[in-house]
Amino acid sequence: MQRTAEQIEKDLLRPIFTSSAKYWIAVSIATCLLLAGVCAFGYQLYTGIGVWGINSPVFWAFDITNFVFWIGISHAGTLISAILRLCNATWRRPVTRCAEAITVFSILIGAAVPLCHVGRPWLAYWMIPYPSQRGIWPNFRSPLAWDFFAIFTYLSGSTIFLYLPTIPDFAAIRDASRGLRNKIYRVLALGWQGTPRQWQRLEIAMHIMAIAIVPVAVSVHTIVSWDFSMTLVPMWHSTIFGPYFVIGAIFSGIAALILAMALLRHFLHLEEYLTPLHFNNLGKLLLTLSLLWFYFTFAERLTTWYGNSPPEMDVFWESIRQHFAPLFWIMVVCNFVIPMPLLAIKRFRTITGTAIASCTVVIGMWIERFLIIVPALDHKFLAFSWGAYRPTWVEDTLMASSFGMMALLYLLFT
Amino acid sequence: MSHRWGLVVDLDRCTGCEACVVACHAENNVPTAGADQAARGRTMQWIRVERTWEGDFPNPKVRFQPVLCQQCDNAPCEPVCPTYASYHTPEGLNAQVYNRCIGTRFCANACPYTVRSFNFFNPKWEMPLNLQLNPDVSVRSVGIMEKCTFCVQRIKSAEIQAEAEKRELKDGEFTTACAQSCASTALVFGDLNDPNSEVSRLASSNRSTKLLGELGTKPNVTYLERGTWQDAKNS
Amino acid sequence: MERRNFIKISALTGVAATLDACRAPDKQLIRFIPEDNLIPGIATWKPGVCTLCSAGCGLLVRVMQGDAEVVRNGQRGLMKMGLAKKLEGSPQNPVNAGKLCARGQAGLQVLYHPDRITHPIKRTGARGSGEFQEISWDDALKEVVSHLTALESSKAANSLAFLSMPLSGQRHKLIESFLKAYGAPPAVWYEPFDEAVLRQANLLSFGHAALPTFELGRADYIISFGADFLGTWNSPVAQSIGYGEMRRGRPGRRGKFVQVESRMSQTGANADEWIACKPGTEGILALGIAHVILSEKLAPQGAETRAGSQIAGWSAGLPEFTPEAVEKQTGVSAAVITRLAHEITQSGSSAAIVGGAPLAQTNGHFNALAVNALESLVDTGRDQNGNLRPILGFTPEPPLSAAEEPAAPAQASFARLNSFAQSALRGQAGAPQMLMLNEANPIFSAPPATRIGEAIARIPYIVSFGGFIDETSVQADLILPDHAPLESWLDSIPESGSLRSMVSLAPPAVSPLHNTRPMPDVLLGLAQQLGGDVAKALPWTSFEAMLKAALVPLRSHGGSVTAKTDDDFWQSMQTQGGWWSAPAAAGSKSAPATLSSATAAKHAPVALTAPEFAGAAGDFPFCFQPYVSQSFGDGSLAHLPWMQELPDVLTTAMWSSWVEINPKTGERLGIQQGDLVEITSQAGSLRVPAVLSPGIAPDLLAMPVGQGHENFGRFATGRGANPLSILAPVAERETGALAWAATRVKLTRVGGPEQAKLVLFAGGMSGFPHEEEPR
Amino acid sequence: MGWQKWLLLMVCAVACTWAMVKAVPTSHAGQTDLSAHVTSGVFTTAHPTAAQAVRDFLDFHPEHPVQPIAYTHAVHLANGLQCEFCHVGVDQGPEAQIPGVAVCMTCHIAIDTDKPEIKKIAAYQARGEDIPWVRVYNYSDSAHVRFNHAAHIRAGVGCSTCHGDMTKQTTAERKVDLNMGFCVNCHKQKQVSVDCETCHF
Repeated sequence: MQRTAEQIEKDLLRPIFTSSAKYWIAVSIATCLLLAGVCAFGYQLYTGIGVWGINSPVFWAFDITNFVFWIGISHAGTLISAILRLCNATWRRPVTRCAEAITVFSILIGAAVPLCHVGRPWLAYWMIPYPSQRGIWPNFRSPLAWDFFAIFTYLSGSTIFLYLPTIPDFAAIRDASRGLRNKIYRVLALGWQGTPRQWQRLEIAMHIMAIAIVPVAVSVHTIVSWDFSMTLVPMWHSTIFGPYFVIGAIFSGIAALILAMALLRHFLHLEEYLTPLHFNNLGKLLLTLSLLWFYFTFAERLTTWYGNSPPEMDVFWESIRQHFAPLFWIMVVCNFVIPMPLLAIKRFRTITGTAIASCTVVIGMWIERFLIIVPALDHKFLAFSWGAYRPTWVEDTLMASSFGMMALLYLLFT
Repeated sequence: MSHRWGLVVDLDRCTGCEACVVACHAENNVPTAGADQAARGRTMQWIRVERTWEGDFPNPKVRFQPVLCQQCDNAPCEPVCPTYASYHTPEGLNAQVYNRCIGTRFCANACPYTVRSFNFFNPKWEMPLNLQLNPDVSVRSVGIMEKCTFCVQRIKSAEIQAEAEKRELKDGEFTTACAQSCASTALVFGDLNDPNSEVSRLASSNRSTKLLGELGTKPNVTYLERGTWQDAKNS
Repeated sequence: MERRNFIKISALTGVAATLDACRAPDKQLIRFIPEDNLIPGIATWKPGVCTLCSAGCGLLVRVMQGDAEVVRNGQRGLMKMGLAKKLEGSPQNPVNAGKLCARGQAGLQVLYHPDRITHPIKRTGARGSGEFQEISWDDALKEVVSHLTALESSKAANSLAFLSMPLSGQRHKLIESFLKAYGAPPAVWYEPFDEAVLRQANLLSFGHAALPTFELGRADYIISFGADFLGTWNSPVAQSIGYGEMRRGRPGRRGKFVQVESRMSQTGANADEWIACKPGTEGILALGIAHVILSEKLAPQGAETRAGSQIAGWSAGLPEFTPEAVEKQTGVSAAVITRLAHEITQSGSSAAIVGGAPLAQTNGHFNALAVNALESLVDTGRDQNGNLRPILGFTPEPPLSAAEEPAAPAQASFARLNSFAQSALRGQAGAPQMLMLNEANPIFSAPPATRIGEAIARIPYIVSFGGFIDETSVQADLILPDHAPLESWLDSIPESGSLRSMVSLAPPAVSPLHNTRPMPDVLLGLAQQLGGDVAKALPWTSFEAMLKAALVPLRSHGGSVTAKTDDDFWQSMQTQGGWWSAPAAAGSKSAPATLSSATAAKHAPVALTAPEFAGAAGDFPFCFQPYVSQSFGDGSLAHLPWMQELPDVLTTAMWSSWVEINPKTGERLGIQQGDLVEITSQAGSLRVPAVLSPGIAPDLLAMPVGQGHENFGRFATGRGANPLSILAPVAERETGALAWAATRVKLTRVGGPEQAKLVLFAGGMSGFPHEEEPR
Repeated sequence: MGWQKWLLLMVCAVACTWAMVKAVPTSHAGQTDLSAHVTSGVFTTAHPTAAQAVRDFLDFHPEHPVQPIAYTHAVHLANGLQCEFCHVGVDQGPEAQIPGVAVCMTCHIAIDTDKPEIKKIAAYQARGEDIPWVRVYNYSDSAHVRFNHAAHIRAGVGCSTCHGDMTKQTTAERKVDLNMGFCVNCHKQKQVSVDCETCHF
């Protein structure tokens, strides 16, 4: 049956004007998590970063894991919607918005993490190139500096990318609301009237952005991967990290997207708009990426094993046989063993199926990041200075709160 | 003539007495971490004596090896620092500029020798232990990476002195704290650009090796391998 | 309107709260007028003498101006003053030639230690409760004088006891003459690891009741029996300098170094060949080697050495010490013994050194004489002119008018302590009524079986001079804190380390931080107040005056200091950090005569003696070997944070104590690295983390001394366990010295790493949770 | 019109912060002053108060601290005294001495003994106390700067370059803002090393 424009509008705008009790509970939980994180960070700021479990030689752990993880998640949106837009996959339309939102928010978080993780956060602004009486600029040879630019570009790019297509909707809300809300949306709508010319311009702008954003997205995670592959650290010093990270990013991104969609669909009763078709297609994508991910992981390990350089083998065995073996195999299960059947077999590729698969993938991908960072660090070249790592409550809280922040932003967005 | 400071470690002379470690703590205001932090792997030592066992009783072999910042010419720690806190000086030192350090700890991860110490907290000295602090060296605060500087404060004051007296620096005019305390003269510090200096002479010995030299970091610290009684004649 | 005010106020308070949270109490201290006029930022170097061990190395103290919190005439305040910033070795000093060991450099923290006693204190609580209250110097001294006079008047002057760590030079003389003049018995010099056995043996073998000085720099072959001569034994810095020379100092010549011991020490770890032999059989091994040399006529020089004549059957070629027989007793294969004999005699100049555990057996005296005999047999190096110039020598006594050391070695400190404890416990006439305590800590460092703690508790009145509260000084009724070494006049007469006769001397390097007074001055002050013979015997007004009077006569002997007048001499001696004679030429007092002279022995030759152990091998399967810690010495340095955080170079353990166990033993008893184990001997038991080390015999347990303090400042108290606390009170047979390596123990696992809390430097983070430190 | 309320709140907050930061008297006086960093018998590099931290971060220094003695550089310099007469060591090493009671009394034992300020100094000496001068010029510890006076004097840099014209000052004022730019510019002009480790170690 055909739904009238009014009805569609009513359905879609419902959550903006009316919010259920469930919604507020969710919001408050997310807020608590976020606040906990803020407190934890305050404590860290006051006492020193030693309240984390990091030590010598494991100077990076949860912090950078979260960073890479969230930047990875951010590939959900932009890339997907952009690619899908470029190849005119018509089923994509409802998906894009959720996707792009995820992107923006997770970049925000991903960008916040490194600022919290430095030893002296109050000086983190030195990463920004600005003329000062000191006459010193950031070190443009440093991958961290590249990160800064890449992420900043990606953030601004994807914000615009998210913003452009929303203009008409803002206009719609503007017309449907009054008071302060009306004021705000009036500003956001940029005086959108919905004239054909405006539509046409918007379409062009969207296409340009779509084309522009893809290389940016790819470059961002490649650059993130260079944080590691630019060093001499065994198992970091790898040439395939670029594509490996990008694939991993899209992989986790889509998983996150599916999850988000599933939740939205369930709580906002958008069954008519987010149909099994979407989940089915995204499921297929996820499947492909799962295979790709497995191929890369395998290739990376294989080359290491074949290269058989002693320091690398130390890390290799450390991560798959010794201390980190449990984590490693959990990761493999989460990223491959579980998703495979769920996504490969058509009968399982249901909404629930894909949701479960994505759930495990998100977990698995977080572990993957952790396994890239920590085992390499605590088994660096000189055996005498090998170490171990155990997170403290501060790190746990900060991680939890990063998820809390994501949830909160997303809730407020809907 | 510009200098290129270098250190030679004669593993055949080193007795593992660790006088260098204490000398470094005293000279460079390196804080003691305390039992709890030590257990968390947060001791700060700009120079450490590594010990490796080979073989079992009754024929165990032990090898002592002092490890400090290798002051690499091709240092992995330098390019990764986003703020130039870790950079290469004209005299070939890997400088660590404390006030420019924001504590990303990237340099410490990149360093294959794990010789960088990080201030996880503000260091503490139970008064009046603070009176032992060397006024020529800054006291680092929380969130700052630090490491062996080849006793740059000694280099600077010697250079200023020589400048005041309008002369060139002489070899052996000054040395690092570790080398000065080393009873068996296992550590020798000097200018590698001066072909006649003791350190250049030793560095050109046929026993000389570099720690993890295969990584291509071009260290300015040279290790002289242990010899045996038999090969003594041809050393 | 009101609302706005409300907002303003709330904002104000909020910001104020956030900004001035955690404000520190700003102390308003007055400033004192500086006592010295130093130029800020410019370092001055002052001479010093290291007092942290008996080696007596010379120091250069780097002094710079800084702001210090000091006490002057009862008031706290800030003062610009010279502060010691770093300790370096004194380059001119013949012993350490500009070098300094880890312990020596930590002397700085003795000066600045937060737990120093800053003023005289009087006991208020029960004995050992550690409750003291401040008391003025005048009252304190009055109290001491009254006690002393009381003793005198009651004709009980001989019941004054003086218990001190061994001191050399004028401090020693001061105390002895004080006691003599007062009519008290001689002081009880106590240290747990004294060298009485070696001195006794050296007297018999070489005619010198002193520690040996080895010119290792000239050696081509060194065989050391248990002597940790690069770490803690005798004069480590001097020996390390020589060792470096021996290794790589002479192009084309690299000496070989063989270490014989049953637990690998830091020194042993450097050996080219490390030979494990059964504890206490080192002497037998030495004679085994000698046997081969004698029977095969490998030694160029005749066997008729004085040292040799101390061994029964020497002239007959030691028939009972055939390699095969020796192999049975020592566990070292006959082939190795023969090879060693050949190697030693083939290389140019060789030396045999003995020290440490071999001497701390019941048969230590035999071991010492045996190795000395071997030494005299193989140490036949020659100088450029081909004259016999052995590696071994003895430091001549400085030509001081007074206070010659008696030719006979002083009684073993353990024996002295025992008799002191006994008399105190018997409590009859002549039992100590009053004890003067100076930096000796027998309650920590003597086996409990000596009941020394009980004995000290029995003494009615105790005065302590030490600058720190430790297990013994906490028993004191009155504590008159001494200056830190760097704050006081120092002199020392190194017993070894150089072949020149020496007196090290240094004026105070820094002015005192606290309201303390130097022990010698206090004693001299007491002497004046007592009057009579004591005042006559000690006429000096200050220790400086006494030093000057004693040392200025050296001017007539030439040596390193040349001066026109006595005052010049005194000045330049201070600036130079001491006086030492010209380098000893070959043929001088220290030269070969001592080794080869076949003068008849006063002492009956010793025959083979096997070691005996306290505890049946059945019940106590392991030999227990405490060893002097590289960081803490005999435990008196455990309060220094630098030393606590200095990783033990072999185990990399820090801030804790541990027992070294052979991995096989560990496997057999199910003990993993870092487990908590219990060690039990006849005398007691202790719990300590286990470290699996390949450098120790399967039937041996070794444990460093120094931790396990119950009351020794914030850094040492309650940390680790004290191996001396489970030693059986076994004495070496001949000398009565403490045979600290002659106890047998048993071993059981009682817990995992969580209980043990072993902190290792290697391997980073330890595998157990730690309580968060409040920061 | 609720947003005005919030705006007001913000303004208040900022104003208060500023006020606090400026108001709290600084006890920050270089590496050697104990009172700067002492908290309960422990010397640490942590700032004693949050205000201190903010001030350090914003690099605030009191321009003209009140001194215990109303000393006038102008008069003494006019009378022909040289800087290094009181500030001993300035031409020999890194630091310059802040003169103590003894230095003042070398002259004022005889000169102007009746002036109230001189009486104060005499009183200090009588009590065996030194004058608790408040340090004016210093780098905050977080700058990790090692400055050497002598080297600069040898290079012909006049005192006034960094300390302003003392002949016009009574007690010392912080006339020149000694930030890194100031140093670097001069070093560039004089073509001397601008290598970080020239000053920071």
